[in-house]
Amino acid sequence: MDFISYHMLTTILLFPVLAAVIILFLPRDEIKVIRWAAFFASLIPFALSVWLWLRFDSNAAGFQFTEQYPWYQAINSSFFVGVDGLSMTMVLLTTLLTPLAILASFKITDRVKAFMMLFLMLETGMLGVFLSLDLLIFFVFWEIGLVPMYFLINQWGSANRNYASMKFMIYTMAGSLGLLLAIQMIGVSFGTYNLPELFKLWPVASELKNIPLGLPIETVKAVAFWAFVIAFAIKVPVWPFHTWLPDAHTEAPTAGSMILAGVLLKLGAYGFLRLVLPLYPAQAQQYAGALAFLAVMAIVFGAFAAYGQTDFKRLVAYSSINHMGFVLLGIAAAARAMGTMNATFALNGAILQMFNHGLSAAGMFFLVGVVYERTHTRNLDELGGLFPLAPVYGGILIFTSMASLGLPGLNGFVSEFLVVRGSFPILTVYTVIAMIGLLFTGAYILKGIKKVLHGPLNEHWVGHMTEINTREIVVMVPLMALILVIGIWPAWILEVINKAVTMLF
Amino acid sequence: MSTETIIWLIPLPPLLAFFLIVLFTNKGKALSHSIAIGAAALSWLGSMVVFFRAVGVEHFGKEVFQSSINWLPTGDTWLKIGVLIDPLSAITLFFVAWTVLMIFIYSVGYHNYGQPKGDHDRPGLPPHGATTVDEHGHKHTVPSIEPMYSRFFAFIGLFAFGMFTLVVSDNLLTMFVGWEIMGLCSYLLIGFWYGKPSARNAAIKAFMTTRIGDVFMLLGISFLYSATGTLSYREIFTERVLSVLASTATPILGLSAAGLIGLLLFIGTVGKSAQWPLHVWLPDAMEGPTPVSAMIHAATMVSAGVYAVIRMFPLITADFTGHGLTTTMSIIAFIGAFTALFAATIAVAQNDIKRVLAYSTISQLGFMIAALGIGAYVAAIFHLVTHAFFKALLFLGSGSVIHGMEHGVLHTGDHSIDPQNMFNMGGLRKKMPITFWTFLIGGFALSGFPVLTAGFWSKDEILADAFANGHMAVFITLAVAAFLTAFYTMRQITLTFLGTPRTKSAEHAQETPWTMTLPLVILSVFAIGFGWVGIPEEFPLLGGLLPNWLHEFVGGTLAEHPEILPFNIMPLLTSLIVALGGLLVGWLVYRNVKSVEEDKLQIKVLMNKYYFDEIYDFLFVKPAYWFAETFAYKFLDQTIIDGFLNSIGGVAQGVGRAFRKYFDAPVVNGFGDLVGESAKRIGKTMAPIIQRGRIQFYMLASLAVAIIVAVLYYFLLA
Amino acid sequence: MTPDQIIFLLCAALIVGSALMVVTTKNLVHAALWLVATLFGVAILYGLLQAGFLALVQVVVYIGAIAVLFIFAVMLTRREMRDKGTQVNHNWGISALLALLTFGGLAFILSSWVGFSSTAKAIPAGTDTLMMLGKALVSPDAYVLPFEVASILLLAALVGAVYIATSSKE
Amino acid sequence: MTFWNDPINYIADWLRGVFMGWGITAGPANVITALIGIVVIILFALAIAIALVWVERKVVARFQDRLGPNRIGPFGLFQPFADIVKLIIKEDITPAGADKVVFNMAPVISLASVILIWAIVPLASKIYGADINVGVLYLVAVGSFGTLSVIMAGWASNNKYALIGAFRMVATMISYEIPMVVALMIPTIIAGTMSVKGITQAQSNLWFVFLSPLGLLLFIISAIAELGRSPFDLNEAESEIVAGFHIEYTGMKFGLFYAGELLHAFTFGGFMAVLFFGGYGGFFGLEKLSAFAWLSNPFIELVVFLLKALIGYWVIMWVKYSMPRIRIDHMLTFNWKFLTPLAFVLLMMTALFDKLLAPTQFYVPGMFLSNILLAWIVIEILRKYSKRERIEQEKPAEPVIQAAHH
Amino acid sequence: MSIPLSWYLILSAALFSIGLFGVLARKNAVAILLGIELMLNAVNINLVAFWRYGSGSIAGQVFAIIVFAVAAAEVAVGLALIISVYRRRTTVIADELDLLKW
Repeated sequence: MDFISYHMLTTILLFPVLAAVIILFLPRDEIKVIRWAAFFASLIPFALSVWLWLRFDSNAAGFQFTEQYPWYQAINSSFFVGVDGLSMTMVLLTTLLTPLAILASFKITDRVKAFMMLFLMLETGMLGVFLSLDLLIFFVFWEIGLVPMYFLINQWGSANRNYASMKFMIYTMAGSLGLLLAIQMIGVSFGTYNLPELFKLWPVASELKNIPLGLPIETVKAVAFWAFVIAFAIKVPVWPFHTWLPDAHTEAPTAGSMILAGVLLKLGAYGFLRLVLPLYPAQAQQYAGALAFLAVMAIVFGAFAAYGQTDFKRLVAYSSINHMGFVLLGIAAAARAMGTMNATFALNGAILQMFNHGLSAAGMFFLVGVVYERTHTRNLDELGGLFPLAPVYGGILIFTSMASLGLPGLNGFVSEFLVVRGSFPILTVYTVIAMIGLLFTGAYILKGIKKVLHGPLNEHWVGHMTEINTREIVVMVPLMALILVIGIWPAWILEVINKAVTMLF
Repeated sequence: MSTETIIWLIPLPPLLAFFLIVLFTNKGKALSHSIAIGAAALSWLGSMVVFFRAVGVEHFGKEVFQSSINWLPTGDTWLKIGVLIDPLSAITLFFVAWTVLMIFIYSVGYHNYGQPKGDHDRPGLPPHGATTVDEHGHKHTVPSIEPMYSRFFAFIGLFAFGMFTLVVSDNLLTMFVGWEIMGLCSYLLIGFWYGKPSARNAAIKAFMTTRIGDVFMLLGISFLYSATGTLSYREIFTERVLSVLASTATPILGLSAAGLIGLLLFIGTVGKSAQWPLHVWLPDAMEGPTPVSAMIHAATMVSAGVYAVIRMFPLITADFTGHGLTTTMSIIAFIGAFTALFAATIAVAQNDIKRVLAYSTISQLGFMIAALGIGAYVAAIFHLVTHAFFKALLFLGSGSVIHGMEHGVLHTGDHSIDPQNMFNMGGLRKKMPITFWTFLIGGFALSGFPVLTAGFWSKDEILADAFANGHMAVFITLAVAAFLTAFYTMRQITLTFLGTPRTKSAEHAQETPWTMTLPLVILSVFAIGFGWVGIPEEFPLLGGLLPNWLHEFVGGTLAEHPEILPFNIMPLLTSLIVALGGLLVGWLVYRNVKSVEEDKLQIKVLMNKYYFDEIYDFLFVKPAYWFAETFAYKFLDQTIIDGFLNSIGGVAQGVGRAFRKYFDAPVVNGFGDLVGESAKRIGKTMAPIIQRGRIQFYMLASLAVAIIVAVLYYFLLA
Repeated sequence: MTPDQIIFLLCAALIVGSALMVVTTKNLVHAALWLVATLFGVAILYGLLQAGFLALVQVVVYIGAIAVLFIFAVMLTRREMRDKGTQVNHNWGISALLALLTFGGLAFILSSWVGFSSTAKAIPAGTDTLMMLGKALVSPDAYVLPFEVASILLLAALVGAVYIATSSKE
Repeated sequence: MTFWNDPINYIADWLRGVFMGWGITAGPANVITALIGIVVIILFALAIAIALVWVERKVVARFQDRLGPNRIGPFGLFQPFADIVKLIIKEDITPAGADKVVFNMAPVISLASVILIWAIVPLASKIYGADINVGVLYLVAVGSFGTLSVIMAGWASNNKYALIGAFRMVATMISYEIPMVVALMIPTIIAGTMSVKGITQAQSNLWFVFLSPLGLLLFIISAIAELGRSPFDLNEAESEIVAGFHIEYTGMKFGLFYAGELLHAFTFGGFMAVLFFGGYGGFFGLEKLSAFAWLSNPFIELVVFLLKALIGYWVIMWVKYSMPRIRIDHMLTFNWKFLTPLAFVLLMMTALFDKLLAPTQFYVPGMFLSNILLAWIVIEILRKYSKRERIEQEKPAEPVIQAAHH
Repeated sequence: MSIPLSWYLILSAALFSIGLFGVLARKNAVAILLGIELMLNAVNINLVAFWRYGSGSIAGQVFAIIVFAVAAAEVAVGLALIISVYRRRTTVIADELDLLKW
């Protein structure tokens, strides 16, 4: 135990891979064993991170549970991990969603072993991004997370999966290209990749020791800033870079979409919060308007596009764009007025929104998957009238939809309210426009419910659309519980976030 | 138990009931409705205790019941939420508790508790009736029990929770929470029979229309929060804060911050209380079961809209100097008055018994809004309360009528008869006496039948206020509206109850069970009696018989007590004339109308509600959908952005191909192949000599090499 | 010429002689037997070196195992035993040469090493080498890991052997 | 140091004195003395072997309700000598086509493998050949010579029966060596030494049989298997392969095998005593009392040891003559699927309890009870297993399928 | 101890070379195994000798033991291979097993 408690983060981080390796040696045909093994294996990091959460001291400034090991000394890059309030929430989210996603994919019978292994590796990749305090490590994990997702979509996806996976891959790669360059530039200029140090050095650096091409510092910073921003913007995704998302989400297997929407999108937003804001306060402030514009575009067009869908899953996918838009809006607002009360509001809202969207989007995708498994169609016009066939499912669907609609009393509202509250005084006009998006959020959510559940009993699905089963309910229960709890009593999580925000920015 | 604790507890029982029914008891019908009603009764008890304790306190407006807790950490401060009972919320609590409880009880009967299961009823559709065989072997078709009985009680439980939350909360945020939860419930309940396309469309319409308002309200809240740093009423409605708000200017319409916030919040109300131009959802909402219409769309939720404005009254009037309405106020007043008249005119031409009431609701709410617009605070509250009672009464009455008619329809088996169409009724007076008398009371209260009914006093006070402060436009508009109100009310009563049955179904209509009639009776008591608590002092004869308790009590909410109006005969006469006149005309016209054809008021434009639905559909809904599907998705995403990307991909591929064709294939591969080929050839020649597959030979060779190397190494080193 | 040296020379002779027989004798079974003799001689050497434990292990492992080897030899090599032809392949000459070279090289290199003709000091009384060995084998800061690995190796070899030997059935 | 309390050294010194008297230097003198000692021990062992011939035949007769040898000498005591004479005067045949050298070497090695054991048998606290610190291992090591001799004999006699017998014998010995070694490890763990003398002394207060009855059981079973005696006497199953590996041997060569077997059995009896019954000592601490000091006299101890050994030997005989022969595959299955796992479990358990309880007063009861518990569990498992077997046997259609997936 | 280390070393060298010859020159696969055994023993002699003549460390014996283990494993697997080869090709002559030929 002592070892564990001293190497908590590395344990959480590497346990999934370990488990994957173990699973590698399980017989291929023992599907049940593999499933359960994967499930329990993914439960352990969750248990650990809960333990971590309880041990986490939200009042202490800086990073906690840090561990640093030499990794690539030639360029002063070390394996440096640690958590603060920001990453803590994300870690909790990740480790919570992974077991649920694995449980959700018990229906999969095709190459279960590979599937589960990829999944566990994916978890490590994501956790690594959240935990790492070293730019190079950050990038490494950033890319690691990519590969399993690609295969998950490409191998277990539905009809159009090749296109989708390729799009996803190329898009993100394109983004991370700039990211890598920018990181290298910083590394070269400062001779370290250690984030806490860079936080101190980089923003105030008036001149660089060895500037590439002898550019003026401002240009360098601006370039690096945009490189970061585009990389993360693609991942979030922000409006003009978003088109990979509907395809990827739609084609990915249910569990894949859950993780994709639940965690992977957060990587981008996390990048903004962890790297862009602390490293480029000046540039961020300068270009906050642009960011806000993109965010609003994401919100509005996301909502509209979602409303225009006839494919249930695509609808939910677009809803993700819409919701993540609010995150970016909050970030932009904060960037514009760093350090003010309003900025704190906005950032609280943004981070909480990340967490909430993780819950509700994962839930929505899972529910879509439930219908799809039974009816083998996602076409809203073919569905409908399922409520009498599956009342419990209907109830759950409405509940989750309302959460993502931002109904007060459920989690979505709290974060959206905070974001709006925070950004209204700073970026009034954008916020007001964003309200259109909020309005149409309602529109597409209700459309979804109407087209799936409501309407006269649909004889065609009698016998196909069976009631949601216990396993699936088990998947939903934790999500719903959290949704409700955060909606009614957000203080427990928001306090950590708030402390982190006030100390970080 | 301390009053604060009780206040905290008031909203909880219905919520508990909701979860209990949804999670556990949704199979047991009796259990479910007992839980729900029990919960409602508990809340009612709590509310009564709180109300009477409040009444007991001297100068209650000054020291109120309130307590609050930290909810959201915001930077280094906290956003507090809590409960507050001041005179306004106390009296609101009073009527809410009563109506809610009554309607809960009423629902039991309305959903045919105790009746057999339907022959081919489906969840999601209204019950179609069940065939039973009596002891003589005769087949009877009787109403069948609602398939989703428990679910209904769960929903109204949740609704009650929302309403109570809204009333007891001491800040805008939790008020908004309750507000939205009610919105959800109204959505769920309007769409209760989701099987009917009309119902599900109505549900979405209701939700979306109100949401338009809500979005603005959210903006208003954020604005207020960022401007004042708090959302609690008591902290906002202080001289300092209000003056600050009133003095800060905003770019929009030259409004002050207070005015703008007030306006934004008011738009929320416009949505919720179905004021013009967002009124379109309320009539369609009648698709829901009648208790729902009664509770949500007459007594409580729509009133909540008005309640919100009354709440915000100090803010709205922050920069109101006493003479000359502020922009905000005049907008409010205009919308209110216009809605009142506008809705009344439509109501005149409706044949569906519930739609008439729906429009009358809209118009009555307009009265209140208008009253607020002109600063008639107490009058607004007064009308709010009385209206809640008699409109609930009317709706329940209509529900009872419909129920009776349905019985008739089932009995005759002639399903072409629409049990809600007033022209299929007539002469129900004898068939269902209790319903008749209670409905009569409600109707008279609505039309402001002088002296006796509550409606008279409240409406009269509004008119008096408008007159006294010289808002003639408002005064006249409202007067006309009042006349129309009386007229269509009488039209309704006449067509429904008086005369002779026009259809077989009407002949076989039947009085409803006690669970439905009892609430009618109780509510009718309030419909009459509640007026007497607010009789102005200077009123001739009656004035002073009873102290104007209402004015005293409610007035206390405001910082300085609104002054008592000097008595004036004009408005009194007006209201007498319009009320009695309207009733008389209505009776004369419809006394012996046999069928729709003979109704002269079947004017197309009125029947089609001035084509508002069509206009909106054309102006907003269709474009929005087009924008969403065609522009935002198909054009922008799929054509522009993806097109751009794919073109990049294409270019990249082209470059790649060219590169392969002209460089890789000839040069690189050529060289590679050369190497490979030569190696292969050498191998071919050497293989038979060396590679004979004899392991020992290999070992031998390697050993030999090793030795040679060793020797060389040794001697080179030495 | 102490008794030790006599014994040493005797079993050196035994070892080398029987080893030569092992690689030269035609009859495979005899070869195995000669191997036993060789190993026995080696065991005696261990005894001389005061490594009694090893000596016994040598006997157990090898002579026990050789018995099995024996059986295989018998079972598999009937045909080779029938034809009394040569038992060495045709490039045995080179092999012999190389073997000699190896020996010469080893001897040469060894002889040029300083500690070549060092003599052993008596083991101090009261030191229980067996105990030391046992502790060394299982103490974490000594050789527990190689020891465990070796055991794994044995297990693997066992499983592998069984698998290979039975795979061609059914 | 008198003859009575330390006979061996007494004589050795005397001898050395004599040789010195003849003018031989110290070194060679020692060597010669040692050689004489060896010869003495060998002769002693052989003498015992001769005695055993009589004992065996007598006891068997009693088992089989006969009188047994009773003509020559009192109670037929001189029967063995008659046998020897008979064996010597028989013709000494070496079959054609046999590998002469190997053929003749086999019986010698066979007997040698047994006599070598006697180098470490602690006849008494002061009477023993050598006390090497790996005695137990030595037992095993020398045992493998036996294996060797058998296979040599079997192969060299150029006779298929012989070869088959040899194969069987080797299979038995190799496989039963494992539980054997484990069974030997148990006293080693408890006593903390591999020297047989040390183990004997460790039991001066309490015999190990009370600490590990199961260990004793294991040892007996595997010992019998090593001996290749009934019920494990597949190697010389008269009914199938006439006489197994020594089918071709006549006269004294056969005699050597025979003597070897008898002596081996007796030796194992002796080791049974040494490892589990306190060897020459183990008077439960009586000898510490001055009144019983005489118990620790070498000659008393010698007698005690021989008696215990005889009892062990008798047990082995008892088993041999009351059990039928079992099939070879059953035998191997029994070893690999039952005995070996059990042995390892027992070994781990013993080691564990030894570590945990060693100093405490729960040590003895703990060990004993754990053994009993294990035994009980094993019996339960066996019962379940055999029940299932029986049910499957009773099912008519089953066997085919059984065969299918076996 | 009056025996110089050199004796042991030379002896083991000789044994090693002999084994090497066996490995290289013997036809029969089993015989090759025998040769390997010889070489391993030569190694072991060295190890033990060095232990005895070296300073206190027990490593020599430990290595020797590990070599035993390796030898046992090697014999087991080797024989198993020979068996299966014999099953398929009914020969254990190394030179006849030349499937690796070009």
